[in-house]
Amino acid sequence: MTQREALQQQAEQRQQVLDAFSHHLLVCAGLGCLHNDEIIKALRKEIAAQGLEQQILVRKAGCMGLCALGPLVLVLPDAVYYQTVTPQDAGEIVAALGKEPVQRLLLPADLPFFSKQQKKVLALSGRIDPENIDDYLAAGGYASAVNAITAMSPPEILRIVGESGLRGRGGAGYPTGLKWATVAQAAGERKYLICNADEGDPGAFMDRSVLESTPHAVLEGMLIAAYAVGAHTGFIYVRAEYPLAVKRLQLAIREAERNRLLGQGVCGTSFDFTVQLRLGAGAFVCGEETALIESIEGRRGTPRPKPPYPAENGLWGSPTLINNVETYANIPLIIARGAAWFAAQGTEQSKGTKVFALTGRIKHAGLVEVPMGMTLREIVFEIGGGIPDGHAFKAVQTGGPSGGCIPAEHLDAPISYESLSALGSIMGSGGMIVMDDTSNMVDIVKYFMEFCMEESCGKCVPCRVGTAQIHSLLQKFCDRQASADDLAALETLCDLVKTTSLCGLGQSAPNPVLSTLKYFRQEYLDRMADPSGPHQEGQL
Amino acid sequence: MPTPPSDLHLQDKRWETIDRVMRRHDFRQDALIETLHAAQDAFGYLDADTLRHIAARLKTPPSKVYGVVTFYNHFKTKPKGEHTLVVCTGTACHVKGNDRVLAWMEEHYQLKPGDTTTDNRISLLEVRCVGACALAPVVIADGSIIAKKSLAESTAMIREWLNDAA
Amino acid sequence: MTPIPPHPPETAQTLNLTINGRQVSAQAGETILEAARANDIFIPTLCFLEGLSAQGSCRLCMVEIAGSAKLHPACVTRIQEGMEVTTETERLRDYRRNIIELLFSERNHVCAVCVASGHCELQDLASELGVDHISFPCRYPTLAVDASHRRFVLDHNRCILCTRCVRVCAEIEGAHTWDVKNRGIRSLIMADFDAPWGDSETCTGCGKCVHVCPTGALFEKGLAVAEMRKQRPALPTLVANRATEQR
Amino acid sequence: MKKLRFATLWLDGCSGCHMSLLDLDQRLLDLADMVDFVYSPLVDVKIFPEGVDVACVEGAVSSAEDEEKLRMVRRRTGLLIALGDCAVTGNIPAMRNVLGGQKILQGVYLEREHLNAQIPASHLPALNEHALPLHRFVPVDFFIPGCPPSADTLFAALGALVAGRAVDLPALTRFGA
Repeated sequence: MTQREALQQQAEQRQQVLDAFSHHLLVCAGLGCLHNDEIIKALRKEIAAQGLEQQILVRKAGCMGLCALGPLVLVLPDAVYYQTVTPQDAGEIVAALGKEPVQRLLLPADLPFFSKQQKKVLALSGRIDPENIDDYLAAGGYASAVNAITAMSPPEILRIVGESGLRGRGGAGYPTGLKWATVAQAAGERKYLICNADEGDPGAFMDRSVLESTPHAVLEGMLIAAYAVGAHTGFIYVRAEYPLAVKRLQLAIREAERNRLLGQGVCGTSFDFTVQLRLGAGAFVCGEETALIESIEGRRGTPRPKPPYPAENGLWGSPTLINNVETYANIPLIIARGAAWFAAQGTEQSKGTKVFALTGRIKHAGLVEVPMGMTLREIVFEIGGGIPDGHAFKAVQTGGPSGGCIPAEHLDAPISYESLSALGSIMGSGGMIVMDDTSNMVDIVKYFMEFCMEESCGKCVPCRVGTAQIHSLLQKFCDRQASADDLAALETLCDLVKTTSLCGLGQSAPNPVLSTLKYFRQEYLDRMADPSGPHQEGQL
Repeated sequence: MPTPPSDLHLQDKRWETIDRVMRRHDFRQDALIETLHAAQDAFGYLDADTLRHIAARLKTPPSKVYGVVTFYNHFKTKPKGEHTLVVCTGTACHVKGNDRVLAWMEEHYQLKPGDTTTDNRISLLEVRCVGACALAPVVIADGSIIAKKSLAESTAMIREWLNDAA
Repeated sequence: MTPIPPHPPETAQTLNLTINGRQVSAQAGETILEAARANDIFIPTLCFLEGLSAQGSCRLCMVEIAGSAKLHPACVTRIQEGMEVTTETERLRDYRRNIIELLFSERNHVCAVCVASGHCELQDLASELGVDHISFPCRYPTLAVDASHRRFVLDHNRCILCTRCVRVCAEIEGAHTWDVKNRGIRSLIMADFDAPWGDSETCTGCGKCVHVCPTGALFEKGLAVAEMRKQRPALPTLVANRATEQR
Repeated sequence: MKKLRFATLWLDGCSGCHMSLLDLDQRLLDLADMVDFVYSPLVDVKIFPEGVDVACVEGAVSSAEDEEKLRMVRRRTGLLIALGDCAVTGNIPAMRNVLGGQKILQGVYLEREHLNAQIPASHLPALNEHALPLHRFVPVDFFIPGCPPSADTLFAALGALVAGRAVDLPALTRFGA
């Protein structure tokens, strides 16, 4: 029996096991659903007490998205969601199986949070047990990788990824196919693959959730990429602050190795690919690819000037492919369904779907996946349910601490790399933080600048000193001691830091200031020293 | 050359785990960060003797080791208190008021992020986003999450926890 | 640090480019800075020092390249056939001036009482670029002076974190006594495990760091204001000699 | 031609810049041909007059009194020149800024004084927390760095200003020169 057939059989066996149960209770076991382990225990205890172990299966699952109303429990095949479940609800939930659902806990079936989304990357998230490779196999997992490695040539894969129009989901939106082709063509005996899971943007948890929910999808994407570019060693650089993601990745790597999906002779072919984890250590700048490489090499995570790009001269001087978690997670889908299927979603230049972490002053905070081109208004007001407690929307900040703040008048802008950039923001990795009328923009921007200042590696002068200078200027505004000169200096410094900094962190650090100077200038003016009052400039 | 660390320190069983990590990387210099993780997991923090030993084993210049240790927020060169309160200062938690939790901690317990009480009982730490933004604001007391609470609620819970802990 | 690989001599090929409208030719693999200097075209630099790895961190050598909206650091950007480089524009001058001002504002630079006054690259560049005052508020950090070494002193107040000392010690002397601790605005040069210089177990006392330091941050003891003349060691010669000896 | 009304002011500095002015020697006569000295520590006038054309200010701003004087000079003057490093960058007086005003007073008058240790308070202007350059308080039109700028520099700079010519200051002077 070939490896391919063996995996097929394993998947079928698992499916038979799953099919043997009349009901499945999937409990979200993501970081965001607190006490999920107790809920699982309570459900199992209840089922055992009623002797229903053969009929009802309780499964640990990945993130279901609506973290604001967690812990969530999904009942299959009914596709009923229960919200804010506690262990005490176990009896009622089990009793209601096959009958009327528990109204008290029921999430409305037509909630736009679910109906407006198009889950592709997240399709299996919350539907399978992330700690069980058989669950992933049964859901069709690894079929793309096996097919790619046993039946496709690397150029064929490069062509499909290129034609799909997929762009890097880590922030800059570089065409993935182009990057892969560069690495594939780069001269060098040894090539490396890196998965950037150093999701450092405060307010963003897309990668954490994908890693916690479908770690095998990321491994599968990496495997396909490695085969396509000719890399035999891969690294996943993941934040140490994500212990659950780390644990599930470790487990996933072990299980993939045991099933000969990683290691020597993948799928019985002569292709070798091993994956190792590297833990980040709390430095936002390591999300920048060259800094990440420095960090894997055991050094201070300071970025290197580009060019040379990692695709030509990366880890230990070898051609290196770096993509982020969500980018890799898209690959198995593209291989399975084809470039045309992927390219049919999204906008002309930004194809596919994008996962966003919707947080801040919003009703339905959580993880969402929408096609590119959806408007911010739809995301915030329909999927997100709008602003709670009767407050008014003020701005949505996309792209993490170095993204821009987009005001209400641009809520109808469609989400794409181009449109966000035109609005003075960035796609970033997908953080989306909603602010309402209780937020003061100058305070918020000072918070972002403090973040950038503290996370600046200190290597280049404009970012090291410039962010600190901008931060003190913003402090002057907060203290109502700023002058017109300070406003001018703020603009000069932002331009300097943006234009001359060495890496993306510095180059984008002024974005929050620049976007709020554009859209919320009055808030700066309101916080200047009273020109008729005593001259305060000397006060530092 | 750097002086070898004291033997007493090395007799600690925990060094076996750390040595295993270094061996897995053939004692290459690029194992530094992985080794520091292992050492901090084992000892709770990285003291001078630990760093000396790691530098010697990985044949890495001391200044390079210290440069790495001080670059990354995660590495601590001082022991933590017996109990830790972690305040998430990610954007979502900031927007929802964790800055005021920090101010409250300073006002009521004279603790700033990174500080440990003089009796070594409690440490206050801040982290840049634990990634549980939908639960904002998030405070973690000895590993258990306090989430989605108002300032009054969360400070009351912290006070209770501190009283139990201290 | 990104050591630029040595130019491959066999494939050395002459490329033509223009710098400030002037036709110049240079070897493939050379940087814009090398090509400019070979043709006596001045581009300001601080972190760059011939013989050390280039790291492109001071951002003073940023130049414009036709067809690119971004600015490019001349010290790490390789020339290409037909490249049109501009090293002097009002915009570049403004950015360079601002960067010099940022450096002055970062720490406590008091030229009037500095041993290196008159022989300081930061002071010279301020003059060269017409920086006649510091428009940003100075930060006045409290920083130590390490005079624990028998012959040398490290004054953090005058350090601009160019890391020439770190690189010369690691790459040329091979001691790697120096490195940077902390990060961002809190970065500091330090020896060993943050030891006083005099207690360093790795320092060979060679003094190269002192002489490559562009400011008065590293200097010899016993000198008064303006007396510290830096004698740049001939680093390319050192590198070449060592390569010959080790062959 | 009507002569320019010229003034100089001495704030927190060592008076070295004014010494440079005196160093002009016989060229002082040339200067006197070009301008009228209407106020200066070097002349016997007690009140800074209105309608001054050019004022050179030496020294950093270190006290409330310095601040007040500077603002008054700015109001009454057309062209304000920061003369010398203390006025331009804060220079030596600003070396105390790493400690702050109160700490420096304590250190000097209390901690290192054994006889009758006390901080002089009466009849003295309060020390600001930081000694700062002029442009942190008022707009400055022209900066002449140097510690002190040489007599040649001053003569060239002032001569050019009076004549309305451009002057290449960096060629003449620099910080610390």
